Amino acid sequence: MDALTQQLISPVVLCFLLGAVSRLIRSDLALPEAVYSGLSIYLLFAIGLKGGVALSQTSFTEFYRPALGTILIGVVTPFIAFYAVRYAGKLSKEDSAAVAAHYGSVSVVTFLASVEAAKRLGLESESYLSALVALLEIPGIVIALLFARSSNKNSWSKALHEVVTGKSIVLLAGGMLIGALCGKQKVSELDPLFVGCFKGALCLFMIELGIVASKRLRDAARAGFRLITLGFLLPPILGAFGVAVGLFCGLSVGGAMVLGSMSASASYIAAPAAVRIALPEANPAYYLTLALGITFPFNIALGIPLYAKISHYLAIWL
Amino acid sequence: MDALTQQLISPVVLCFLLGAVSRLIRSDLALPEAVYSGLSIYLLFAIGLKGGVALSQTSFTEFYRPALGTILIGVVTPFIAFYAVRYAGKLSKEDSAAVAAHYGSVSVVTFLASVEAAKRLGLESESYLSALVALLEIPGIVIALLFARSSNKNSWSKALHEVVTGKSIVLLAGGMLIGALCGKQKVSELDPLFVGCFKGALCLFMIELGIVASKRLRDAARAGFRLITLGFLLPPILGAFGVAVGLFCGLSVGGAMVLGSMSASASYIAAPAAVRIALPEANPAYYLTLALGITFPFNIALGIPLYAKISHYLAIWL
Amino acid sequence: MDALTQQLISPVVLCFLLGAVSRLIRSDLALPEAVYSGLSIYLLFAIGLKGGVALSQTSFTEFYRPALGTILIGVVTPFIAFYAVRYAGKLSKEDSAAVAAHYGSVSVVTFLASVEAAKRLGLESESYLSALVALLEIPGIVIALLFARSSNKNSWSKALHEVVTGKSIVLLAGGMLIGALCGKQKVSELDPLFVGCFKGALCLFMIELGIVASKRLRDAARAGFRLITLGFLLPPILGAFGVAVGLFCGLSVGGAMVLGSMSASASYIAAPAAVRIALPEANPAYYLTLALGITFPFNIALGIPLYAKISHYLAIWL
Amino acid sequence: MALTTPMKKISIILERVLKDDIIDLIKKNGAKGWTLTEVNGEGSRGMRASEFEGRNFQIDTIVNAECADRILQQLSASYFSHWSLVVYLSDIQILRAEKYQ
Amino acid sequence: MALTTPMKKISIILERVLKDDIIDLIKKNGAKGWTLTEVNGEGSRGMRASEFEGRNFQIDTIVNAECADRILQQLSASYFSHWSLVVYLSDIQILRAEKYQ
Amino acid sequence: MALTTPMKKISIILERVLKDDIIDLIKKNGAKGWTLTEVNGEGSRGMRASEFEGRNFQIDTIVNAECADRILQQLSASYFSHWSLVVYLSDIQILRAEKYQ
Ligand SMILES: Nc1ncnc2c1ncn2[C@@H]1O[C@H](COP(=O)(O)O)[C@@H](O)[C@H]1O
Ligand SMILES: Nc1ncnc2c1ncn2[C@@H]1O[C@H](COP(=O)(O)O)[C@@H](O)[C@H]1O
Ligand SMILES: Nc1ncnc2c1ncn2[C@@H]1O[C@H](COP(=O)(O)O)[C@@H](O)[C@H]1O
Ligand code: NA
Ligand code: NA
Ligand code: NA
Repeated sequence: MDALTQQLISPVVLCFLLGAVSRLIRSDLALPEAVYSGLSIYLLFAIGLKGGVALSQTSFTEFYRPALGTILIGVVTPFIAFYAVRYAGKLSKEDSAAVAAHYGSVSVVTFLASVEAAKRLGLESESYLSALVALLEIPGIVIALLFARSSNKNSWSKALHEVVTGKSIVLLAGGMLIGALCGKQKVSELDPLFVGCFKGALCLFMIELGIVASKRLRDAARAGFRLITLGFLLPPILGAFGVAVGLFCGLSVGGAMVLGSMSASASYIAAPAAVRIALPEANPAYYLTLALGITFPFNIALGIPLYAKISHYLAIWL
Repeated sequence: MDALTQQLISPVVLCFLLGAVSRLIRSDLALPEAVYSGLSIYLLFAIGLKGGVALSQTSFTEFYRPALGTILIGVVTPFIAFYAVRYAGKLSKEDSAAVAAHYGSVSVVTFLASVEAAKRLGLESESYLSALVALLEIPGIVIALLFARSSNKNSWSKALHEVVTGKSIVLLAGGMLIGALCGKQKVSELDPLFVGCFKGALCLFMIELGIVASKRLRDAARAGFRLITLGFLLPPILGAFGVAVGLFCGLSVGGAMVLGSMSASASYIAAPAAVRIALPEANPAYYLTLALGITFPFNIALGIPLYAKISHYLAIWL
Repeated sequence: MDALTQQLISPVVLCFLLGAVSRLIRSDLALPEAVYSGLSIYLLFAIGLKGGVALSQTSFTEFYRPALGTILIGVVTPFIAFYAVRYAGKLSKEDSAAVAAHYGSVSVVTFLASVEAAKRLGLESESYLSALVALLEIPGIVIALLFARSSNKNSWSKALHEVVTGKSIVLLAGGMLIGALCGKQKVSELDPLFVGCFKGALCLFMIELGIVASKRLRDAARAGFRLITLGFLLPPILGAFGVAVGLFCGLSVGGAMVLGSMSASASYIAAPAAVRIALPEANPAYYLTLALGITFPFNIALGIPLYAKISHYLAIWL
Repeated sequence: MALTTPMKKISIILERVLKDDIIDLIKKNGAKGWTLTEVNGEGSRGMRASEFEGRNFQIDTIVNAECADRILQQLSASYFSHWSLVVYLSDIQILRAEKYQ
Repeated sequence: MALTTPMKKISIILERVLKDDIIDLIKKNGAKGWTLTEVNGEGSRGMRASEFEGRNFQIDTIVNAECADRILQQLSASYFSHWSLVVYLSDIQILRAEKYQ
Repeated sequence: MALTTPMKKISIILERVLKDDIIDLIKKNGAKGWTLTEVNGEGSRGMRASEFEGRNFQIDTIVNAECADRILQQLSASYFSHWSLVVYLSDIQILRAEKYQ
């Protein structure tokens, strides 16, 4: 399975592994909080910029169908996740809603890894896809929170505020606007930092994610066998759904593979903060372990090449 | 007014806006303190290096007149600012001196934005101008503090020490020396970081400045109407003076525009610390609001294209 | 002595000086802790990557002799250092072991400065040398700690764990593995950050090292005259030994010069933490002042050109 | 002797997301100021939502005894069912006590 | 009045390298949690090994009186010969005291 | 029982620019050490000069009662007219008290 080894032997994945292993051997390696947070600002803004420039070169007719498809994913996937976790996983309403909010949203790093993988496999993916990341960040979280609509309206509106004004949305959307307004030429002055250094910065970020995911994985036992199984089953289901939607909306094979990865991924930047506010009763041990400890590494290592295969076969079939 | 839209639709200005807006909608976006401070070290050192390399390629006869002009600006502008704020603004002697120290000094970011703008307008500006930034940092603060010469000699000498050994002067001057000693060729090994990535880094820095300025702007009400008006009137006056001095000293149209922007700008790195030590009675609400909440955004958005126009017309006229 | 001025008038050395001077004039200049630590992660990982790529292009027959030579250095130099400090320096057994652990290990920044210097002198150095840095980090510390084998087995095994899983080894070895597995082509995507920006980042790091070394130097008085003299004498001795070993193992003149610099240098990242754990009775005033206050600046300014000369003459002679 | 007045210091260890709310609460109940420190920690819950997002906060506020009591009661009423705040009081002696009441 | 219980707060200022050990020690002796702050400082030794590696830590742990005594004794026995820990006790009044014993 | 001695802890919240001066002052008046934490905060002044430059500092110093009194008096005399320091005392029980006097 060439796609798989191609995927596994890449700097981004190996850096994730390095972080995970360094945690296992109890190394003191860790990015300082400030650097980690600075890197995440950089990555999000760079993605936004790139998406904005791409949008400024994309016609509306080309863009509106994938955009609608993305919103569809944002609406459907939290339903799938909620009912899977509630009935197959036997979690409480609050915990299920919390998990659904994470799967309804998108992991930016999984998106990036998927774009990388597509390129390595020789598949082109539409460059306006990063604009869809911002689009997919919000509806999933909102819908999921509706499942556990607490009587406490105040905390609910605060959670919404938290998502919409959270730094991930502000940077993605802000970067997109700046990219679209300035256009390719003006933005190209920023390329050495935001394009040239991007992959290297992603590698450093991955080391830290590996460390954090490895911490989470240790907690997996507490989450229970049913839940761990779900952490492995949900991504392929949501991913296949995303790929199908993508192909249906006219995306290329590579683009559908990336959209599938987005759909299959679970947010761990915007969602946790919003969930913590709106659903303080929900147990972080469930949603963080699933999103960060299981689904994220699964997607990075196995999921992405799988969605590539699915996209490949579905594209022939459709 | 083409210069104006050119100026407004640029990544640097839009990033400032992004920061300001994100603050208005109460987003949690903020650069970590350490990253912000690291970026400022990077920017100051990069400017110094560039200035030093330029100096090593500039003859003394070319340089000494603009240098003298810069010192003249450093001496005259704190007087203008002091009397304007003392009599038109009706502030106390201490508060007026504090404000004058800020306007007498220079905002490094305004300088950079102006160099950018000049380039975008197709105007060349002399590359040794960054050497003048270091030159303009000190005299303005010193003279302004003289206005409120406190009986407390000790705190005064400490304030002077604070300016001269403050990180902005050390990095600018140190970078300049290193650039001048090593020369273009040796320094070029550092170009990918200090030249290539410069504009992108400036954009990230601008986001944070937008956030901070927007906080300050909220305090503007407290500063009172008279003072806010002065915050808008001082920059054009000081700017026009700076442009005139620049042209007189033989700078190009672009160079005079940049020198005008430097003259019109108010420091918010070196000055506040020195003022806090030498004039603890002065109210930060006045000087920080003026410098950072009003004059800085004014210059970035409207001032710089204005000084370009002024430089253009004066150059014909002179 | 052309090698010497070449060495002194280089951005890396001048940045070190800038830091040292800024400390002397009591400037508030300092890299934030997080940025300093982030930079060290970046540098170590970049060195590892580079070494890994080089290894993937080096045959075993070419590599095994310099590798054995490096291990030899790792075994012999702590002995020299220990007996020198114990009998000529008259320190206690614990203090001598602590100092020996530092000289037995390697200063990554000295290594980098030496590679730079070799390039500037027109000498090629083998690119797999960075792989040797990781190799030299461990044995020296281990052997040195054996000198003061404390009854406390527990703390000893912890110290070993600290060295082997310390972030410097993890990043160097991890980077190396990733570089070797991915190979030149895949890693080249990371080059703008890890190769292009490397020298600039090293300069910023050097400013901070200058600050820290200058602090240490103030403590030198306390360390006493005998010890300071040793701080100047040990590097040339260990350096000459390293150069000889390098030439013997078939390294080029430049490569032997770099290996000599590694041998002459004293670690201040991995060693201090391990020593603090295994030998809490040892006085940091001795080992840190020697390693960071004396030997490091000596090597950067004078040692490296000296090892170049030695390598030059020995190569003819051998 | 320097003139000090006995006051109470309330220390609250909280998750990042609660910061604005808790500050509102203490100010509404009469606190004239507060000091915030970034901390890490471990307690009854092994895992914290905010761990990934960064550290927790400790907020110290210096108030008089009645005000302290009011704040403690409010905190118990509003947060103790869902959140596991750590809240404790210490006795201190302060200079310029008029600033804090 | 809000229901508070008198407890002890132990504050320990330590070098970075001791962190895991000290946390082990306090947990083994009955502490149910701890809060860690990064600090700088100066004391009897002018120079610290950890200075270059970053800051020191202050660990606060809230325990009852017996537990406090146990921890203090253990710390004295294990660390005071080689390390110069700073260790002190304060009296506090805590809400929800059952969490801490 | 572990042997503790009653001492005073002085806590001072100050602006960045005052750091060196205040440390000088406490050392001149007999403090043998200090611990510094970076903090944020809000008080009587809405706005701080140092906000843009970074956080404030809290300095804790452990001293005996007379020394505490001296430091408090000095601080009041030198800084309270122009600066709005926050200064307070707590009672603590320390191990190895001889280190601090
Ligand atoms: N016994 C304790 N002593 C000191 N700090 C504690 C204690 N228990 C909890 N904490 C702090 O409060 C935070 C939340 O605790 P918990 O809600 O019990 O998980 C922890 O992360 C610690 O910082
Ligand atoms: N008298 C004191 N007051 C407050 N903190 C102290 C005191 N003495 C020592 N410390 C703290 O304890 C650390 C270690 O002190 P030492 O072991 O005496 O060098 C210092 O860096 C300070 O943070
Ligand atoms: N009542 C209070 N409780 C705790 N900290 C305070 C209080 N008042 C002031 N502070 C701290 O002291 C700093 C300066 O206060 P002020 O000078 O009153 O603005 C604030 O930023 C807070 O960190
Ligand atoms: Na998803
Ligand atoms: Na000015
Ligand atoms: Na060595």
